[in-house]
Order: sequence, then structure tokens, then C-alpha cells
Amino acid sequence: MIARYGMVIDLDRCTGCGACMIACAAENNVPPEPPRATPRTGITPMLVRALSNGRDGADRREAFIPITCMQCENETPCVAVCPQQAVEVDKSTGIVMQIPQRCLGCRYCMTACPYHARYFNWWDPQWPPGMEKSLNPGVSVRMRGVVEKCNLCHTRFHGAEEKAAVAGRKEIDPADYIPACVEACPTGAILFGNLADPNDPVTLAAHSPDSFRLLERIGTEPKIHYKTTQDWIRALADKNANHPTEAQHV
Amino acid sequence: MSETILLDRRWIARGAERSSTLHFLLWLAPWVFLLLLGIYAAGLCFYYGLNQTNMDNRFAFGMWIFLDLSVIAMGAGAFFTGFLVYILKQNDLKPMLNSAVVIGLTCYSGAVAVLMVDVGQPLRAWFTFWYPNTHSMLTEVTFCISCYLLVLILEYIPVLLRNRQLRKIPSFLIFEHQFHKLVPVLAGVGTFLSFFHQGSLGGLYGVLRGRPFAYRQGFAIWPSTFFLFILSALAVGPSFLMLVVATAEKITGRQLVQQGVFRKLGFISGVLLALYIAAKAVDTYIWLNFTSPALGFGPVDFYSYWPLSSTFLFIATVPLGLFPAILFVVPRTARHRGLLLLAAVLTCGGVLLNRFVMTVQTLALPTLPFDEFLKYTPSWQEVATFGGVIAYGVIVYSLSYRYLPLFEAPKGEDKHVSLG
Amino acid sequence: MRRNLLVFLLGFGIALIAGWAVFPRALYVRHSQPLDFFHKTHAEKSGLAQCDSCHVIGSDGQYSGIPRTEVCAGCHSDKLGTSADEAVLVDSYVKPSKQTPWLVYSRQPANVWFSHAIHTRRAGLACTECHGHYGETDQTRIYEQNRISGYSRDIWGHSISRLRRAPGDGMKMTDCESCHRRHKVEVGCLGCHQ
Amino acid sequence: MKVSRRDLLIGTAGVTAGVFFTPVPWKLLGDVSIWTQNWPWIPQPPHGPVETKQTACTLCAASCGLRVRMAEGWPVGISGVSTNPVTKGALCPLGFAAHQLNWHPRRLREVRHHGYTASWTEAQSAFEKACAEGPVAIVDGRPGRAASSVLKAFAARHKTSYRVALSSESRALTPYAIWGGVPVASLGYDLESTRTIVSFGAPLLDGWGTPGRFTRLWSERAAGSSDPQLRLIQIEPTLSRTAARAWRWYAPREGSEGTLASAVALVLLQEHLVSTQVPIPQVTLTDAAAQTGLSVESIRELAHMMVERRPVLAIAPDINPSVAALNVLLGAVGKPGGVVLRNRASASPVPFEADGGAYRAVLIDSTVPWEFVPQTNAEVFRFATWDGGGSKADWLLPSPGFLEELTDVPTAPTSAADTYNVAANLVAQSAGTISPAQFLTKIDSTLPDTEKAIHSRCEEIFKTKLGAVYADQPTPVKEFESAQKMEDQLRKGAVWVGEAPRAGSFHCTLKQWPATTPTALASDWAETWAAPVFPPLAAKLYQESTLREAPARRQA
Repeated sequence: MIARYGMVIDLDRCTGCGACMIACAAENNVPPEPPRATPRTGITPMLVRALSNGRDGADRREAFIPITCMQCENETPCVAVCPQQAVEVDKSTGIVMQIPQRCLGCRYCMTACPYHARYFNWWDPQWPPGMEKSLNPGVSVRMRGVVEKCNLCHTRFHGAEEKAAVAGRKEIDPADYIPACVEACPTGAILFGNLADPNDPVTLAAHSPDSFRLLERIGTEPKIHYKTTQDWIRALADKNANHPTEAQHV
Repeated sequence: MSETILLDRRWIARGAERSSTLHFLLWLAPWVFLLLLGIYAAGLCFYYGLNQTNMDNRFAFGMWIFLDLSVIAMGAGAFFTGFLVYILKQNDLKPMLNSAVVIGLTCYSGAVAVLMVDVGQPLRAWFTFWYPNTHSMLTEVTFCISCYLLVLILEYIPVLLRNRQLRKIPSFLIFEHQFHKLVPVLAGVGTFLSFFHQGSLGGLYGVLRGRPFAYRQGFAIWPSTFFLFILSALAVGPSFLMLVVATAEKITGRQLVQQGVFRKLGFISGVLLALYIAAKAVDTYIWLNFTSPALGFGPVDFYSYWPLSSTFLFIATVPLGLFPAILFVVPRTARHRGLLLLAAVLTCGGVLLNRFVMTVQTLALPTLPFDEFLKYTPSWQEVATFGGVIAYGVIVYSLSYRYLPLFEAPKGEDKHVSLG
Repeated sequence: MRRNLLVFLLGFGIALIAGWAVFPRALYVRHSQPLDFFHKTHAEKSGLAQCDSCHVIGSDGQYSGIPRTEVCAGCHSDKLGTSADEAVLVDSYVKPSKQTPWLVYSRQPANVWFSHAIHTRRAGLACTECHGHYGETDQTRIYEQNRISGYSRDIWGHSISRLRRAPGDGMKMTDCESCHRRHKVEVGCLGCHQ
Repeated sequence: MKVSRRDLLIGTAGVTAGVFFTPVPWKLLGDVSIWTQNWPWIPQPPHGPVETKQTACTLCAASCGLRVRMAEGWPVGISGVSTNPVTKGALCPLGFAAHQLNWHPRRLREVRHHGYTASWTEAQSAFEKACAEGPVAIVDGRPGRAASSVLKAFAARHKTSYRVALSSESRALTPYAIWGGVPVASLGYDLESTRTIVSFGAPLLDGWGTPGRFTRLWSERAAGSSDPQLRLIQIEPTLSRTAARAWRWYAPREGSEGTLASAVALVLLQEHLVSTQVPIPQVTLTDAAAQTGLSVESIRELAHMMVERRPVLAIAPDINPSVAALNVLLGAVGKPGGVVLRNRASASPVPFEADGGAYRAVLIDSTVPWEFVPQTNAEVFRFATWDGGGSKADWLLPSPGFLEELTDVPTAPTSAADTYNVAANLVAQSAGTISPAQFLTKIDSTLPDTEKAIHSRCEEIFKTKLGAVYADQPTPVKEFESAQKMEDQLRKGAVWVGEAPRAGSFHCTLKQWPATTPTALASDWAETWAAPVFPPLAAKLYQESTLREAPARRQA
């Protein structure tokens, strides 16, 4: 069966604790920051950012939005631009994947991504002495000078496939394939599943009136959906959808 | 010392008057220093990685891409002059040819060198040829530029072989003589390739629907920027060529080409520039009123940030666009050498500004509704590499000028043989 | 003119010889395994005829690879026989319960994910399809390592031109791809990369 | 025949041409590219199959269930245990990178005396000398562990005093302990059955108590609804994460939370919104309004909101008698949905502050938070796994790292039900490290050993026949045939959970309304997190996401 893995992230449940970021980085062997790193040169395949309604005092409202690769379905911006096929939309899972070993580090895909979900390895990955023993065997360490991004913890998908093969099943057991960030979220704000399956809870949630996607007008059909009942968040997120000329900044 | 002078002299074309060796060395010295500095900076980037630059995940492209786009536009003079002379038979432009080739060669090789520093894994860059993604504008650029660089080298060979010492080797002379017949073909091929990569350099940004500031609709697979870049490159190429030769004349203090040549180049530049501005205007209108609103972005999203506000758009089009075009075309101003050169300078400035806006402003503007406007200042390593490329160009041109008959136009093919 | 041609051909020939005969030897450095191991002996003497009597696939699909010392200790808790290597095994690995630093001929780099479970259980491939008949031999091969890439020579295969190769000789990505093409199994990059 | 220069040139040309018909250039090109994909200076992850083990986190008192993935004998990944009834698979963010901590650059690996390397024998003799001269205090950060019993036993036999450093959460519970005459260590909050929670600055969604317990509760019953089943009212000067997510947020002036509590109590009494009778607070609404910066109306509104949906429970981040008194007034003490007394009796520990630090020496256990600095001129022996920096201790003694020692985890401070975990030593204890218990046992070999203590705990639980052991599925204690069987389960990472507390098990009586004391600032788990360092990854990510300012001393 052709799957289309995606998420619905409930912004009303996100407390901005950052567990998803850390679980993601640990799962994917992201190195600790080098001394000269800045907030804009680090590797954060999952990045929680703060939103605010821009007011002060008692009227101030804040929320948090986890940003990861949106797994664009249509005209995936990064795929078309890569000069040497290091980026590809996986046919069987719909995952937008990146093979750092093929990448030559031209960073064209990063300029193409409107969600800033791609990250460049500016430094050689280095760990404090001995800490390399704690690396996840399932994920290869990226070398300096290549681009990387979220690939929905595809290693865990491999594990699920292997299990299925031994059990003689054709399909994986959904319970075996849960990305690290989804597993880590203490409030269960991230719903993960197969959007191609009409009965999957994630599909139902994605179709609820409260759910939306970032920069929908650009037409990249992201498979990462967001959900909120708070009007100010919705207004901010839909800024480009509704009033294309009214700029409002946080 | 006297030995070296003799040596040096022996390489200079007979009868051609050149400055003393000492003078020449003094002139070269600062440029060589700049080049070495650039090489050192590039070395740092190779050894430590791109953390030596001030680029980051949000400013994934920086000064270097701006440099590449600019010098390649400037180098357009090479193929265009070749095209004018060999295809359109504008023989009075012949004296410009050799200079054009040298400029083109330096610009393109410089650009490729910087690209190699710019990518994170230069040792794997050849993957693009082995596993090309035919949908990518960058693939198109890579293929065309590398092919055209080859063409330029081939075009440079006959110029090189006219050196006094090299001529002494008969086989070389024969080779050059035969090779000369090939040059028109090369010019044609070069023109074809150049059209494509100049265009795809524009397409590079035009296809980014994720960046509404750069995204343009177009014809077939090519966004409008594809054609705008070709046009602007055609316009700026001759201007830059003119500037270089004029500078050479100033420094050497002798007239190298007839004033008429300049005026002709200027006229061509002007007409194309006018065309370009007109096209650009139409494009901007369509983009602001249809393309970008469709993506949910309006002028305010692009032009409400100081300093990269709409003034840039204005400057690039009027004082650095229309104005020089007029100076070039109107006979009264075109007759005046100073104004002609001024126009050339303005034209180059305009195209530079356009390339800057396309590369840097595109990345500085926010896309997500909760993004901010970003700032970026290149690190000294980036600047030094930039300077190194310029120095490299100056050095190659100076050497070529000194030791090769760039302007002493060949008087008929037979001359070559007899000279041997 | 004739002389020139001869000289040219001479140089050409030298290049060919150096490239085809000398280069392959120079490219690889040869290591011998920490101790000799004979598949044949184990198959015949101790009835471990099947590959999966030592190289097992767990219930969760994980492949054990070369058996750990604990497995060897099952029989070799004490010296069986008098060979020097037997002593090495027991004294320096089994007794102090250290892992034997085997050099894995078919070790793929960290970015490659290969599931023995899927290829043997789901696709029903025989071990020999990729590993050849090494499991039936009674000698321990020399491990050849590429000086530049650090890969085992088995990855590229033993013929430097990669023409006319024995089955199971060569484990490059192209080999995986051609096999997948033969069996009409389509996977994307992430199917085999991690 | 003689070779001319010309021959050389042509020969070279031949070689050059020939090379292109050999594998040399092509193979080199490929191998160099492969080299760039496997640069030798880039660490490679371990090989070999991955096995999953289950245990309990010992990095703080919260007793979260951990699922640890191990490869080649090292932990390579951590996640929560979804079958754990308390944490329900949640962890604090730092937990997910905790397996890096043992290699943290700040890891203590040698005994340090006044900043210089020393030996264990020196440290031991110094401590023995101190004991001989006496008096000596031993400070425990997490009383009730098997290891604590070792410390206690030593104290009993060597005329030294056993003291504890209470966590802010336990301190918040002390007023009830005093008024109700019960041990503070047995008190907890019955969050599960309450319908309104008024937090006076407690970081409920940000690492308060056991992470996962409240966050899960909140996300199931409060999040994203305009009229939630569970109302969370956050009273905090700044818009903290909890405040940002609360149902209502009130922002009084810093330190005026106590006054606000008293003012609210006043409203409740004046308007007869509660039946309970307590002494009238000595505060007027206008003063309170002036102090808190809130309008009298909003104070009234707050009071009404509190009693709208009951049971209601007020929670303070640290000791705050007024808030405690408010709970008494609201009848939120000893009842479901309030402050409850757990079934298992526990000794009431004496806090270190009790006797003004007149000691010859103080031995600080590795479980004591790094912030705890005894105000004393005694000789301080501090056990720690990481050097948090700026320590005033005379002796810094390296103790076993994360997952390196067999220990047990008693009930978490705020928990409503009794729990018991055993944390096995999944990795070998690092060379040169000694746990406080091991240290004291070296001095007095007759001390009980931790493993036996754990064993007797298990037997004790087994005898009560109460509660259940939660492995993949729960097993009532009475269904185990032997204590050993149950212990094995616990050692494999299962958790024992006791019965829910009986209602009315205790009550508090107020003699007079407590004077309002300015409350300490709320501290998120970045402070309550026990290790004095962040996992390098966490430090990095918080810096890059600018999500949370990791305190400087916690930087990787």
C-alpha cells in the first residue's frame, strides 16, 4: 500500500518544552553545538519557535509552533532544485528524503525551502570524548559541508519493516513506526499517521476546520498540518492566505 | 636584473612598446598580494569548512553567489562580441575580440573557482555530471558554464600562440593557423551555451516558488527572469568590455582602439539596455499584480524593509537603467567619450544592483508569517576571496596585454606564416 | 615521424601496465584476521551446516552478524584441539570475554541500511547470492582494505574493471540496484540509506 | 640511441594519454569521493544489535519510567515508558538526551580538594578525622531511598546527624505537615480528581513535580477548550509557559502572591462562598489591590472563579503559608482533589537548616541539588557526578554517573499515590567513582548494603499485598507468589503503585491566619533538574531555538 505519512500538530497543546527537539536531535545523532555556533548555524531538524500576538501586559498571548520539514506533496521546492538527485520524494511513504552522502553542499535547496526546514552542516560533527559511544546505531553521522533535514525518523520505519518481514507481514504495524518527536511530546500534541488512509485519526484531524497549513497559498501541499482554536494564532498563520497586502510582524 | 629584462623583453611582441619590467612588476605587486590573500582565505574555507563565512542556514547564499552572477554577466561581452564579429560580421569590432576573450576567460574561470569554494563538498561536485537532475536550473548552469569555459580556453589558445616566442615553434604556428578557421564555430557554440547559462542563472531564482520575491511565471520551463538575465547580460557585456579597454588605455596612456568602436559598442549596449528596462517593467508589473498576490504576498511584504526598500528598484531601473541607455543612444552624448564611459559605468552598476537584489534581498525577506527580516554581513574570508578573483582578473589581463598582441589586429591570415 | 610514434606508444604502454597491473595492488592494504576460522570445519565437525546456526536473525528482525564471543564460548569455553589460533581464541577472547575484532569483508558504511531479514525471509534470497560460497571454504581469507576510502575490497569487487565478476563479488550500490532491477523491486534512496 | 628532449615530451604525452585508458583516474575519483563520505575524523555510531531495557530515571526525584536502548553495552537512546501509570510515557525534555551526561565535559572523574587533585584515601582519612572530632552532618537530597538507609545507619552509629535538603516542592507542603502533624514526605496533591487548579506561580506545565503526570492530565482535560473540565488558573507576574497555556492568567506584582491568596480568602469569607470557618486574614482588599496591582474587582472575580468548579486546589511553587491556609479554607486538605496523605507512613526528616550549621564537617549526598550550599564554616565533603562550578565544598567527590549504580526511587514528592522503582546499573560504574553509601561502607563495613536494603523494601511491599506492579501490563501484588519474583519484575524496570489515599485521612487546623511572606520566584525544571549540567544537546538546542535561557553554569 502506498502511504502518505504526515502530522497534525495541535498548537493548543504545545507547551514549548522542547522535548521534541531534543528527542529528535538525540535520535538523529545531531552533534552538540560548536563554540561559535549561532541560533542560525545549528542543526535543528525539529525546531520549536515562539509566537506572540505582539501585545504587552495582560493582553499578551504566546504560543509555540514546532517547525520541521513540511514533507511537501506538490512541486516539492527542494526536490526540483537539487542538481544531483540528493533529494527525492519517497514513492512508498511520501517522505521527502535527503541523502547527505550524495549532497555536494550547494545549499540551493535551502534557499528554495520557504519553511527554513533545511540545515547545513557548517562544522565537522564533534562530540566530547567518549560521547560517540552514545550515538544511535540506526543513523549515520553527517559530515561537514552537506545539507540535512527531517526524514520522519525513517530509521524507525526500517525497523518496523524488518519486524514485519520476520512476522511474515506485508504491511508494517503502525505502532512500530512512531517518529522520535511524536513519541517524546509530553502532551501528545503531535498526531502522526498515514494521510492516505481515510480512517486514520491523522486524516480526520487534518480535515477538521481548526486545522491549517503554513503558506498554503504557495501550493506546496505540506503533509504537516497544524491545529488551533485560538483566533489570533490562526489569523497570524493565515496572514498570507487572507490579507496578502497587510504585513504584520511579531 | 638586466638579464631578466632581456628575458622579459624577448617575450614581448616585436615593435610593441611596453612599460619597463620594473614598472610592470610594481603594477602587479599589489594585485598579486590581493590574489594570495584570496587564495589563503579560500584555503581556510577548504580546511575548516564554510563556518569561516558568515553565511548561515537562513542566508544559505551570500556574497559569493552575488559575485558569480555578476562576473558572469560582465563576462557576457566575450560571447556577444564573438557573436557580433563572426556571426553578424561586424568586423570593425575585431580589435575588441582578444580583450573580450581574455575578460570572458577570467570572469568564468574566476566564477567557477569561487563556486568550488562555495560548495561544502567540492570533491564530490562531479556528482552533478554523474547523477544529474535534469529539472534543476543549477544542473543547467553547471553544464553550460563548464562547457563554455572549455570553449573560452580554446578561443584563448590562438591568442596565446601569437606570443613572440611561441610563434617560433612551427608546429604551433601551423596549429594556430588551422585552428583559426575553427574560431567562428566556437563563437557560435559559445553564443548558444552562453544564452542558456546566462538565462538559467536568472532561472535559478525565478523558479523558487517558495520565495515569492524571486518567483516569476514564464514560458515553457523558463521563468521570465531567464530571459531578463540574458537581456541584461547582453546589455552589460559590451559596457564592461568598453570600460576595461578604456581603463587599459588610461593606464598605458595610448589609444588602443578607435573611438568609433566604443560608440558602436555603446549604441548596442544602450539599445539592449532600453529593451531590458522595458521588459523588466512589464515583468515587475505582472509579478506585483498577479504572480506574488497569488502566492499570498504583496508589495508591502517586499518593500517595507529599510534599506532594501523600493528605492533599489527605482535606482536600478532609472538612474542606472534608462539614463545610461539614453546617454548611449542619443548621438550628441554618445559622441562625448566621458559621457560614454559614464554610461558604461552606470550600466554595470545597474546590473550589479539587480544581481544583488536577486541574490541577497530574496533571502533577507521573511517568508513565514512569524519570520523577521534578516541581516547578513560577509566575513573577511568571503571578502578576501572576492578580492582574489578580481585581482586574478587584473593579473591575467595585464599579462595578456603585455605579452600577447591583444590589439595589434592580425593583418590577413597569410601574415602568420610568413612571420615565423 | 615514425620514431615519434614509437616513443608515444612506448609511453602509452607503460601507462597501461602501471594502471592495470601495479595500481590495483598498490591501492589495497592487506590485513589478516585476528585468528583463522574455517567454515568448513565447523559445518562438518560440529554440525553447524546452516548459516543461521551462527548468523541468526532475531525475533525483532535484527541480524546478529558475526557471532559474539559468548556464542563461540558455547563450545570453545575450553581449548578444543591444539592449534595456536584455538589458544588465541580461548585465552585472549573467550576467557576475558572480549569480542574478537573480526574484519568484516562485507561491512557496508554507516549510511547503508541492509536488512538480512527482508532479503532472506521476505525475498527468500540465498546467502550465497551476495556472499558467494565463502561459507563452504576451509581457509580464512586475507582482508583487503582500500587505502583511500577505507572500504573492504569486497565492496568494489576483486576485478578492478568490474567486468566478468563471480556471483557475490562486489557489493556496490550499483550491484544492489541491478539486483533490484532484476527482481523488479523498486525502492527509493531511503529504502537502503539511513 | 640517445633520448632527446623531444622524445621525453612525446613519451610523456603517451603516458598521459595512456592513463585515461586505465582505471587509475576513475577509481581515484570515486574513492576520494567515498573518502569525503567517511572522513576518518568523524565518529562512527556503534555497530551490533540494539536491545531495549527498562528502568527508572534517577536524575531527579520525579521517578520517571525510562526505556533505554543499548548497543555494544552503551545507552544509545532514551524514551518514556508508556505503560508507566504515573508518567504515561512522558519525560522531561532533558531526559531524552540524558544518556550523553556520563561523557559531559564537566563530569567529575577524580577527587578534588580545594581545586587540586586528591586521592580517595586522603578524602576518607579527612572525613574519619572529622568524625572523630565531630559533630558531623550527613545531608540527603532524596530521603527514603535504600541508600538513605545506609546514610542513616552510619549517622546513628557514629553520633552524626542525618539531615535532608528539601526540594521546593516538598517545602511547599511543609505548612500542611506542621498544621496536620504529619510527615511532609507523605503528602501529595490529588491532581487527578480536582476540577480547578489555582497555581500561585508553580510551573505546572514546565517540569513541576513528575513531568508527564500533570502535562498528560492537562492535555487530556484542559488544553484547547474554552470551557475545560479542568480549569488551570495561573497567578504569575510574567507570562511563563504555564501562564501562556493556562485557562486564565492573573499577573500580580512580583512577590505579592501571598497577599493575593489572603485577599481571595477574605472575599471567600466575607461573601460566604465557603462553609469552612478560619481566622479572618489581616488584610483589606484595597491594600491587597494596591500591593498586587490587580483591581479589587479582579480579586473578587478570582475568588468567585475558584469556588465555581470544585474540588479546587491551590498550589504554590515553594513554601507559602497563605496559599496553604487558602487550601484549608477551600477544604482542599485531606479530601479527594486536594492535598492528601499517602498511605505508606514515612519518617519526617529534619531539614538541614534546623540547627544553624554548627558542624565540624558536612557530607553532602550526590542527590542534593547543586544549588544547596550549606551556610556553615564546616569542612564540606560534597559527592557529585558533575562539577556545576563555583562550589564552596572543600572536597569534591566523584560519584557514579547516570545508570551506573543500582539504586531505588521512592515516591515522588508531589505524588498522590505511593510508588516504588528500582533502577538497575545498566552500565558499569566509571573508574574512580564511589557513591556516598560505598564511601561510608568503606569506613564502617558493618553498614547495611544497598542491595539488601532494596531487597527488604520489596519484601515489605510484598507483605502489605497492596497495590500493583506495572510492567507491560499491571499485576496486583497479591498475585505474585514470592517477593523475589516481584523484585525481579521491579529490577527489570516495572513500577509498584500503591492504593489511592483514603479521604479524610488528615486535616489541618489554623490557630490564626498566617502572616503573608513574599514567595520565592517560580523555578522551571531548568532549575529543579537535579544535575548541575545540561546534556550538551539540550544546551545547544535551547540556545539555537532561543526557547529557554539555559543558566550559564549549565552550558555544555
